[in-house]
Amino acid sequence: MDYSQFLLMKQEIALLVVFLLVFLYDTFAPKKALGALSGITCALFGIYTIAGFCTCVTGVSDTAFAGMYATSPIIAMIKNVLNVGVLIVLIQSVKWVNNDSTVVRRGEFYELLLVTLFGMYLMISARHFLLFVIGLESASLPLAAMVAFDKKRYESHEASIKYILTAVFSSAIFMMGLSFVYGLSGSLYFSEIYGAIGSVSSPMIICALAFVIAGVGFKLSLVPFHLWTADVYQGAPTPVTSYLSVISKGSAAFAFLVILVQCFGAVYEDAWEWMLYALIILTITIGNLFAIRQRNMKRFLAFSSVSQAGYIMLGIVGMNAMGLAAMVYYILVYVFSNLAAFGVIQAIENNTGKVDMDDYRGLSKTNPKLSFAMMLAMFSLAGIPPFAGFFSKFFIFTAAINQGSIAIYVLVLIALINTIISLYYYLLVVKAMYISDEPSTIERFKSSCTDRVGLIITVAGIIFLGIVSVVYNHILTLAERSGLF
Amino acid sequence: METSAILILAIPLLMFLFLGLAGKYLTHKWAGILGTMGMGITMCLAYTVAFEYFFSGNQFFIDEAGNRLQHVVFNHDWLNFYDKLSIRIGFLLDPISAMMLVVITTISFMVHLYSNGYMRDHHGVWETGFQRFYAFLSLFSFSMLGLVVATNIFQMYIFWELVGASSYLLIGFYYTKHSAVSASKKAFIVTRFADLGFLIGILVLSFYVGFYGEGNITDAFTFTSLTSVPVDGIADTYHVSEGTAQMIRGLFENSAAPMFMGASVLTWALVLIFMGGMGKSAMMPLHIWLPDAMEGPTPVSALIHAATMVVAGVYLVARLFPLYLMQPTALDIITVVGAVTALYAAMVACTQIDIKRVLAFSTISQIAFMMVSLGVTRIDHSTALGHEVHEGLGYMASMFHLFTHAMFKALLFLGAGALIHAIGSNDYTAMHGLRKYMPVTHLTFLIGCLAIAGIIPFAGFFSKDEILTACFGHSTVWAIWMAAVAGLTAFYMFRLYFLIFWWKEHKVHEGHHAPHDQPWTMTLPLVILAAISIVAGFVPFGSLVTWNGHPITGDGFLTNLENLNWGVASLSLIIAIIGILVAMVMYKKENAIPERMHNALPNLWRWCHHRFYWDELYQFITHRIIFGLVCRPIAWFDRHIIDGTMDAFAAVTNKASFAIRGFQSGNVHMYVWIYLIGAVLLAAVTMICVL
Amino acid sequence: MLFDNILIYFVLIPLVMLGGVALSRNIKQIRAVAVIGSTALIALSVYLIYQWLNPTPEAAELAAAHDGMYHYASWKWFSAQGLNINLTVGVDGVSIAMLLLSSIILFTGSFASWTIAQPKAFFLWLILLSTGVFGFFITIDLFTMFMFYEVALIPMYLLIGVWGSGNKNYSAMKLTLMLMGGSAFLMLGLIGIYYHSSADGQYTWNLLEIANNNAISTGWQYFLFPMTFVGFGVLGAMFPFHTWSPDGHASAPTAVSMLHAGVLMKLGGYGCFRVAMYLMPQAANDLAWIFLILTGISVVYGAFSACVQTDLKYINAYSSVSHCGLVLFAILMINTTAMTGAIMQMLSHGLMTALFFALIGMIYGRTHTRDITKMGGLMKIMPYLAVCYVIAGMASLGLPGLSGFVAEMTIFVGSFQQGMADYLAGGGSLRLVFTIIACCSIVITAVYILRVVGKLLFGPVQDKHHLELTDATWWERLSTATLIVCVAAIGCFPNFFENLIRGTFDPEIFRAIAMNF
Amino acid sequence: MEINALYYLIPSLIMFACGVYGFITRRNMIAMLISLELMLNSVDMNFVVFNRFLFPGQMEGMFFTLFAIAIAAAETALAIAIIVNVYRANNDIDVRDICKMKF
Repeated sequence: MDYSQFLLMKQEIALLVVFLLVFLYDTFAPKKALGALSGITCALFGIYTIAGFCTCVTGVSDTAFAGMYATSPIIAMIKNVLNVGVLIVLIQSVKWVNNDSTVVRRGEFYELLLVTLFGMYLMISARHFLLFVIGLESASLPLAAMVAFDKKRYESHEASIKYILTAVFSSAIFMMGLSFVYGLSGSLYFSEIYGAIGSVSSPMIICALAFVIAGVGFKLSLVPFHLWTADVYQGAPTPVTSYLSVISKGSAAFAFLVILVQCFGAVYEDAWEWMLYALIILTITIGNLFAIRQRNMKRFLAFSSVSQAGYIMLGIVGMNAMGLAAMVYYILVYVFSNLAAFGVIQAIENNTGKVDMDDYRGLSKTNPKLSFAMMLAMFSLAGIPPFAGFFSKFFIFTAAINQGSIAIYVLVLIALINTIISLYYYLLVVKAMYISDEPSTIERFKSSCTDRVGLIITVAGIIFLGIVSVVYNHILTLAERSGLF
Repeated sequence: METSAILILAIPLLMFLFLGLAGKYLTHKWAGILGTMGMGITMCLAYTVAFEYFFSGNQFFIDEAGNRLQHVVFNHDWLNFYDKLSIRIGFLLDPISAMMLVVITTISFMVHLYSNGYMRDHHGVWETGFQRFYAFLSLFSFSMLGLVVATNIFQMYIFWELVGASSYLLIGFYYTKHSAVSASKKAFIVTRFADLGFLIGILVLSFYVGFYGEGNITDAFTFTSLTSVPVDGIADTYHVSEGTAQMIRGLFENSAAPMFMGASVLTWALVLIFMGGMGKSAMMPLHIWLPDAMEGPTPVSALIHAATMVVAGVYLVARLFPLYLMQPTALDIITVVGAVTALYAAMVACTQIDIKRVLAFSTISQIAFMMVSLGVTRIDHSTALGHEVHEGLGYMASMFHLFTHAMFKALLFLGAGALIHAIGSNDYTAMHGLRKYMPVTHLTFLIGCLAIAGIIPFAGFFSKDEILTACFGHSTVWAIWMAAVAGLTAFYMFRLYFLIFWWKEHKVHEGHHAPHDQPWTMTLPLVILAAISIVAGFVPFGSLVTWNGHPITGDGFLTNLENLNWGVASLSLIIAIIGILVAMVMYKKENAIPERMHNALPNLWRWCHHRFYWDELYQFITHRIIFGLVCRPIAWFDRHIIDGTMDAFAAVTNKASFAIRGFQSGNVHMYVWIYLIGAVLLAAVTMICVL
Repeated sequence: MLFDNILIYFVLIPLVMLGGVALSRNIKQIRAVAVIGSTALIALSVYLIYQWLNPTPEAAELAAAHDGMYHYASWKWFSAQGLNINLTVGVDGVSIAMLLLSSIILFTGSFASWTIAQPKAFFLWLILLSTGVFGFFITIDLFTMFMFYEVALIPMYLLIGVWGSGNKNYSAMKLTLMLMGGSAFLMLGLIGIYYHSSADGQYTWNLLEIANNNAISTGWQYFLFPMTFVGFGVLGAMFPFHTWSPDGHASAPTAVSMLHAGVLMKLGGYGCFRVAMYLMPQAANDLAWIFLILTGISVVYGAFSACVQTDLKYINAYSSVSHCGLVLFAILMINTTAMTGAIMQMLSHGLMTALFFALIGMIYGRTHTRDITKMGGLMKIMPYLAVCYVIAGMASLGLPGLSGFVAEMTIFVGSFQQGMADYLAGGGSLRLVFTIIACCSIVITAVYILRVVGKLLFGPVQDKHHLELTDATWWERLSTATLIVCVAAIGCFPNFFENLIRGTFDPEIFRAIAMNF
Repeated sequence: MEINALYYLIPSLIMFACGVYGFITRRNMIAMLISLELMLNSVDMNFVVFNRFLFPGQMEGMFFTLFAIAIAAAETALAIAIIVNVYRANNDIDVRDICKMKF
């Protein structure tokens, strides 16, 4: 066989190299040198991320291993986006991972994290369901371990058991769907499935489709497959929560698009268009309705991320490059905004152990910088100009309406009305920090330098990603050349 | 000419700005002097202009046939609505505006002079806000002058509003008094309501003139063209473009406009415009503000609410008279309103106690005279008691009465002011028998009363006589009616006179110094005005002020006497004298007749005394109906229904969020159930929909 | 090149001001920055007017090439094949008038908030808000317009929430959510317009191109016009979407009320005219009746409910509802005169209401109550403020010589012409009837204005403690005097402004009117 | 008699149903894991049967099954580990007792 095709997998290979280096250092480095582990990991991964950006501009689009694996500039791009997110997560997690309870296991944390990332790569690049399932599982199983990382906190265990049980259940359902697909088409290659099922839908196809959507929707936490989200986000250690909320969601969203377009694109009108509409409306609305009441910041962001997933899905309905670009851009912006929020939450949690919205009252008096970052994050998530969130929301709506039917106008209108609800609960945080007059329960503290670096990166992203149009334009050009549609 | 015209408007305005802004840096004395001097100069300018207009014989003002012409001194665009229609601010000189210039400036100057004395108490302490007072007086004079020289109806409306505002400010001069504040508010709002009619009338008029007129509407909309003489057989003496004249004529005569509720829309327009006049001139049922307006300082009442502003309504009708002439229905309405108001006001005046109220109601009644006499004017040959009536006599009579009435009513008010200033009360029960103490005031007041009662040879006699003649010329019924009102006028004025100066001896209370005549600043105006109201009757109005500039009498000094219609004159004289005699019998000496009188007809007396409960009616309408049944419900609706709906959205969202929280039960079984049901439903529903 | 275009400085100067405020150390420097910046903005807009009145040949040429938009310029922002978003700027008479208004109000507003608490944050948000406002008025590109529109909205939340008074949390949240709800509809409308902006698939956000392509089919206009009109109408306080305004104004700090009522509410009217009516004349013509009814209602409705309020700010909020209703009402007449009047009304109402709110803020700062039943006889205590209040009131009830009269007269004449024309052409009497109903508002306005003046300024002093209160300070005098001078200027020399504005409405660029005449 | 695919598919479906039923009804987490195994195995059976009967020419289904078995094993191992953790935390493994976080 032609080994040159491994070159197409250079990102995966590079990631594996990083993983191995971290693993080896963690295993064989002398005790006193281990303190540098976090720094080394961040540095290695940072180098890798930057390198990835350098290469993906001239990225090729080709398939490897008899078409099981595909890569293209836009795929390289989404992987890079994930890398950026992971890098920020790594930086933000340094303080937490080095505290007494977890310091001995920090190596495992990094390794598990990198492995899950590798799984996500496979999910994104897979063009064959076997590869996809392997990616899916290796992206979700280690996460269960990471969720359970806080031995001391009971919530951590509860979250992880809930996560593992529901995850395995959903993957069982998913594979059931796959077996139907296989029975119908006799192949697990996306392209061959596309050809085999043709453009007329049958109960079997719809059943298979529903199960597949349920399986991926679980990762994306689309309503009604989202119920694990809140508990797991709340229970998991905050860095893991932020990782779950942005990275795995982002990768799943992209993979979802690929599956829907590549295998089931032909049965768009008479199978999954309406499923998708229903899911989007449900997701956005239910997510918002739950988010209104939340007092625990992590749980609150969990539900907000549920509704955000709904907005991300809007990028799919167009089934065109514009939608793809809007989606990738949305994910990018979402990574920055959400990680900014989580960065503030972590900083506060690490220093005071408080994660309740009521504890944030009057924060602007004691910690103006943190509350400013938090406010920007909230505004960006709510889609307020001139922050990046506004642009991503506007673009994704525009891309969705590009599809042109009356139904899509109604759908977007509902989504837009939901933005008001979301604005309400995002403003609740701002209100708690800026407007309420009670003296703050959080005294002034100095956040660690890694936290600050992370926040600076994310805030810079929030401010500049939108106004600097190069980013979107670049993504769009890549999406045009993606060859997915 | 043009410069003096501009100055006539500019000086009062500048005086207002100066006194208003810099007033508090001036001493009271100098503020007064400045204001008075300013007004004096304006008066001189106005006299020169009027004199030039009437007597110079310049071909701008009078043509070789001896007809007086309308002359636009200047006319500048102020606001372009669109290319065809714009508001212009200008200076129109014609008989009535020239006459009004004289009236306004004279009275205004008198009042300025008078106020120097009136606005301080016996110890010479100035009223607070003395400068403000003069500023407002100047503002008023400016607005009133601007109103009378208006070249088009828009300009008239603008200054109409300004006049109302300055009247508001002056009535509310004593702004710490509740009564004054509410009176000023009432005055403004009632007139504003009338102006609504005026505005709509203007809108209709402007639309039609524009709709049927070709070319620039603005030209067609100046008074010169609007009032271009419509009636055939009489030369169009105003020299406007024949086309425009024809257009307007055609528009109004064979009313091309659609009908609305039985009358041509143009009739409606004219009636609505007259409604504006009713508001300013306090015709029934919009008269209620004028009596309350007496809360203002007395000089103000003399200037605004007796002589000048209140006749603006009459002036407005006279201004547009040729249009009204083409819509007899409108004229009839004016007649009826005027006649009813005249009688009503006279009856009420007989029973008032506050001397300023009496004067106020007599003002209403007198203005009603003018209205009636405009209303009965027709261009046809008619006779009164066998004698020939000149064409358009009523118009002339009305203007004549406006002139004379301004003089003697101002005189009466200033006299009343002198009394009030001396006594410190508006109430004649506090006065009685003042003739010894205040001889000058007494004499001048008497002259005023004689004038208004219409005793030859005082001013009122001639004008009122002309009016009655005109009435006879139109319809005997109205003539008798108005004659009766004239009798009432004589009666109530002399009732007032006797009650103030006779009835019983004035007793000076301990500690009070005896009342006495005023400083020259106050007596001088009285004397001058008295003199005017003696001689004003001999002004040959017939040759100066007529509806189409075409003189109807000679211009000799005795021409009014010569042209008297002795039948009518004697009738009115007799009635007047009867009225005076009755008053004398009842009120000269203290006696019980009045008592018996209103025991005899208690209801009539009570109704008159309470002004037929008009105020109560208005109170009910505004507070109970407008506020109670409109405003409050709307406010409630806004707070509870509209706002409630908005809040309801939020509440519903919150409720929903609580209602569905059960799904997030934290129980894995539940989660899996929902997951499964979701997946199955997704499949099932899609199958049902698609297949 | 970006900086060659003068209009960009309307956004740059506020941004520089933001930087300056952020860097300044004490309140003195902050004030200095605010005053200098806003003065610069006024100077800039005056210069624009000058250029507009006597343009250089090439400027006129450029304008002629772009439907009379002066200083037209367009810079590519987001990639052409996908979204084709440009930053396109250009001004005509209306925008220039609005720019002048905004800069004046920013100027006076910064004086009115001379001694505000936490000045740094306050001015940061205030200037950010005005950045949005200026940006909105200079751009003629749907996307950037919308962006600046929302930039102008959000700071309200914090400005009211932090510096407000009374039930501020509720009001701030309500105001923000309602306005954002409006902009949700608006966003859908704008995107819809984008996708029907041209027949050949080369979609564009550029107002002028959309107008010239004239490709929006009538059916889509019927759907998109209400979306955009309501979206902007919410900010224009159109009945029944006005209820954010009373609470919002009542809770907002002085300068914010000034800017909000004076400028922000104008964004609504301006947007209705510039986007909804200009791009979808057909629908504007056919659907006008619905909104005529709504706006006609809000004219009298606002006035009536102002009659019985006792809180000064509520009174002015409702009167704003009435006056802004008149603006939208006149715009819907689709008649040059009426629309000119509408813009005049925007100017006049902006200045007048700013004056009102400034005065109310100053009075409140002294008496610590806004309840007119608890105050009285202020004319004796603080004559300057009282006189200013009377002048503002007179302007608001349309006294000739002040701005209100000019605007209302123009509106009434224009709409009556239109109404009668419709009626005689058999087009139904709706316009006519509602014009007359709107005319009635001049009486009601007089009622509530005089009620306030009588209760608040005249009469005996209610509260003995008020007797030792002081009159206006120099900065208060400056800010109010500026506004009064502007009000009087418009009232005395209306032709200048009318000509400035009417230049916009020649049928070529305003096809809706062309359709009506 | 001729044994066709249905004879295998129906039992596997029943197995799947049993798995789902067990997963939803049993409170003991170990039991739940067992039912999960049932579900996964039925999936495997499906693949094998489809491969064997419908597309005998190729091995895709078989391979998938192998991988699926491996994955199932991994899942079980991980799940058991976590269950042990939970058991340490609150001395039982009743799934209904682990709902501290809700709403």
